[in-house]
Amino acid sequence: MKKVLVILLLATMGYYIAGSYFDIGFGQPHFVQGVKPVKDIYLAKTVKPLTVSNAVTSIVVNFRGFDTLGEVTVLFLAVTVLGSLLYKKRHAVGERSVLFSASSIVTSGSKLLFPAIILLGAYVFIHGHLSPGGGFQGGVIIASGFLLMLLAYENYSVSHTALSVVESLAGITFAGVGLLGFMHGGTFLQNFLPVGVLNNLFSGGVIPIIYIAVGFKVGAELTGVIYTVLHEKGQSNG
Amino acid sequence: MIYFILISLLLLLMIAASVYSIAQKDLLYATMATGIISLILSILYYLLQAPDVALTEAAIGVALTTIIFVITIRNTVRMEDETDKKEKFKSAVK
Amino acid sequence: MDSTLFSYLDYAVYGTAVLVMLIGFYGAMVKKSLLKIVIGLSVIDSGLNLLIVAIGYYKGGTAPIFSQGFIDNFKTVSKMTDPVPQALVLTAIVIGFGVTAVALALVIRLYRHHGTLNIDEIKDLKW
Amino acid sequence: MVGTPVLFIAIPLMAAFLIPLLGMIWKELVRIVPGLVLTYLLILAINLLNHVLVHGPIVEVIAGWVPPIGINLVFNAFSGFLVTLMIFLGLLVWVYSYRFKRNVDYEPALKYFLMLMMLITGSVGIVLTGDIFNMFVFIEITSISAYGLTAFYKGRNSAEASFKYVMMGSIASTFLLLAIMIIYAQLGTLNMADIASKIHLMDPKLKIVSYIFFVVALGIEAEIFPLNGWAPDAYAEAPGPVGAAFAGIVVKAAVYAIIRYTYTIFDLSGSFSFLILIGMITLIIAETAAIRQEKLKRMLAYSSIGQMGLVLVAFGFGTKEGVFAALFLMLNHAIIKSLLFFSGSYLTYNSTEKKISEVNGMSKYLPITSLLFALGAFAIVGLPPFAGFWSKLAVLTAAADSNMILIMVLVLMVSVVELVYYLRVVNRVYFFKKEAAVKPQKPTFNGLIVMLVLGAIILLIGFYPDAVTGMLHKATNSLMDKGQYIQNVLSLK
Repeated sequence: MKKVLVILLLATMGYYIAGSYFDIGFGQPHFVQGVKPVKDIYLAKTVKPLTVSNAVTSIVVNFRGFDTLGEVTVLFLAVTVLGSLLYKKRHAVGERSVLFSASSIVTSGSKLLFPAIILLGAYVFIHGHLSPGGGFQGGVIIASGFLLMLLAYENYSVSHTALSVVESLAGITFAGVGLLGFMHGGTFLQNFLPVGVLNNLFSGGVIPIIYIAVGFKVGAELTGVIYTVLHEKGQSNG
Repeated sequence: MIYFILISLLLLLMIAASVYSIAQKDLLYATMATGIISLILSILYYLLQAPDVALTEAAIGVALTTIIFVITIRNTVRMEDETDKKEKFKSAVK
Repeated sequence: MDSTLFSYLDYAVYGTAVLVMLIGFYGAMVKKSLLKIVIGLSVIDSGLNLLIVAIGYYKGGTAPIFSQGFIDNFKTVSKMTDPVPQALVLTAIVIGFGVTAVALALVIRLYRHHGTLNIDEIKDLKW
Repeated sequence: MVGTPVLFIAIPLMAAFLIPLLGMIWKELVRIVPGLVLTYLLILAINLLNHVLVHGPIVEVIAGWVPPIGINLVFNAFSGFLVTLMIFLGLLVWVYSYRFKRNVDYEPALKYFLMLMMLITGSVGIVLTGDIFNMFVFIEITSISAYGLTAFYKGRNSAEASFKYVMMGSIASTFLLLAIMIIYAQLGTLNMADIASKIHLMDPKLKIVSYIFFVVALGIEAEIFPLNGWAPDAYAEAPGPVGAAFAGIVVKAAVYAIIRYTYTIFDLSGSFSFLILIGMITLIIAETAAIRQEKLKRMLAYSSIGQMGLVLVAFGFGTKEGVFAALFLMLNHAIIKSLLFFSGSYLTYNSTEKKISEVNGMSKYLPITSLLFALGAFAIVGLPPFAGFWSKLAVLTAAADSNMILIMVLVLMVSVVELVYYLRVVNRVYFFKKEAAVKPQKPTFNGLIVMLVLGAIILLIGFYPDAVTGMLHKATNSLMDKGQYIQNVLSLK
């Protein structure tokens, strides 16, 4: 009975959602006649005056940088909430749920791969304004490097203090750069550095700086998430 | 033509994986299916000319979300239908 | 030839995205296991993200990344896919991950208290 | 210029990132810094509100891109009034929790105050922002903090309540994104003022669908009837001060968002009667549910849902009187319901079940708290010398002006129901014999101060409503004047 009701509800919902999006149309210009969409302005301004190659980066970090600040905060809050939800008194901390006992191939392989993964992550977020990728992607790659080590070595531990220091400093850098822009140009997150030449590493003003901060922050936060969940031991699987 | 077949195949696979992830009683396999959905999604994003999103989805959807699900399953129960498990817990509490 | 195939794709991509969302909704609303509900929510997110990225796509468009050639003839800008939905999806994916992590932590907490993930066994969780 | 709206977001975020570092130096800083931040923001908000009431709205541009390119924040009389109210309540919640959380370890205390501060920041962001996707981000910030705060106590049911909330919240964000993308795909912009100036170009069918999706998504946060399943549990399981924060801050932000969409962005003709309809249903169902509750906090939660229904009805009149009445109701509800949550959580402090029967005879042991609870109960029902009377009167006048006699009658009947269930509790507090098992808990100094401040405000508004009506009229005008809003934002160079 409940299933039938749910299916009916979903069918109605699906009809309206799918109907609306079919009306919009796929792969063709869908904006209403007489409207000048902001994406054209974004694309034009990405090259000049921002001199950033990757338009997505320029939108995420500069045009809509405020969203990104909020998004980083959401991750920061998620770590906080996880810590609050899974909080235990001191003596219980330290037990680790082990997914599998790793063989020597895995452990030595991880040791080899770990620096390479960290390097890749750093490359991705340093070149965020030139090529696909950026702070989020690079941060996630770094976090997955730590994940590999946590899985391979049973007693591998990441200093909680170090994580929160990195996280806080990166967050302060982001907000601080924003406030510097405020002092310099009168608006929050405004660019106040020379923009350089397109397709150079040192171009785009504050955009690479912010994206590097985001990379560190996301990396530290996601590592924190994995670390917190991994140190949560269920009652019955003792 | 290749493009068309590839996209159709990926879309079909994605529907199949999502049905599987909801229908499967073994939560570990269901989680793997969500990982496969993310993998297909990241290829689709690449085909839809969104490399940034593809990279993010590949890193977050395939790796991190799946691993968090797996850790949670490890800490709770593996089967959706958990009758025998529950009995064990109750007797342990009593 | 190509145009008919593409008109099929018009419906295929959106249709699949909506279908995947509905499957996720079904899982979240009908299933009894808490973990299955969270899986359902993450499936909804997948469908939604595909839907949003598909809005930004233009047939024959290129990725919104400028190389030297693009700057030389600036008219090609209009041939790029729309970067705005991509930027929004980037935000949505990360936020979705945060919410999923919180939900899973709650699942662990509930399991610790009740020893089960079945919502019928957990007293107040009926709606 | 005394300050700028972006500080409302930047300062708390900066502080939130700093607090874990400061905690390493001196643990008490974790409790103090959020209070300092909120105090500063309150001063800033009052200054800016004074400025805005005289000189007109402030539109703040972010990253140097004028709308519609960049994101902008709008601080006008309407949003400024709500921001000031929210930060004021947030500060009171902080003062109240400062001692309340004394017995908690360092780590949970750090997390509690961080989440509380971000809850307030997110709500303030929802009210200030002028961009629909930015609003989504702030809604997520608010919701994630709310999930964490709901499950803060390690009780058996708090995680369940929070899980319910997470589920509803995820569905809400799905609908919100669907609606945002429909609008973007049609109009190519995400800026509210820009959308409002172009909305007539949109396909009418898509317009209706996206409006419905917006109302569904925000209705989950604003506790509108079929979508409010999470609310009573969350209120009942969250720590006492957090209940006050939900009722006073989060719900206000969500209602603001619905109103912004209805009044400024969309130009649908049926949307006002739609608001009246859902408001009326919410009001009736919630008040009849409240009378059947056995737990005090659940009863307060249902009463809160009912009040939100009344606010939507008042907004649904679509007239100046209606908006004025709704704003007055929001102000009163924020203050009175916070007082009820604060005093109610001391009345049932040591009982495990938090049942209404456990408040029996508390007046002998907690005279001031009981008196303040009674004051709040009479005020929210709308008895004459207190604050609630004027707002209910304003609703009835607005209904009479729009010739909606049926709604007047229904509102009066619902008030009688409200009177019955509040009197039941007050009666128990004063005239029943105390149950032996329940130990009364003396309120802390901070808690007492907060409750006395709220009580004083209720009496002040009750005897001298002119203290706030001037500001409310200006807020009303700034909400009703859609053209002015669009012009203010889009004329920036």
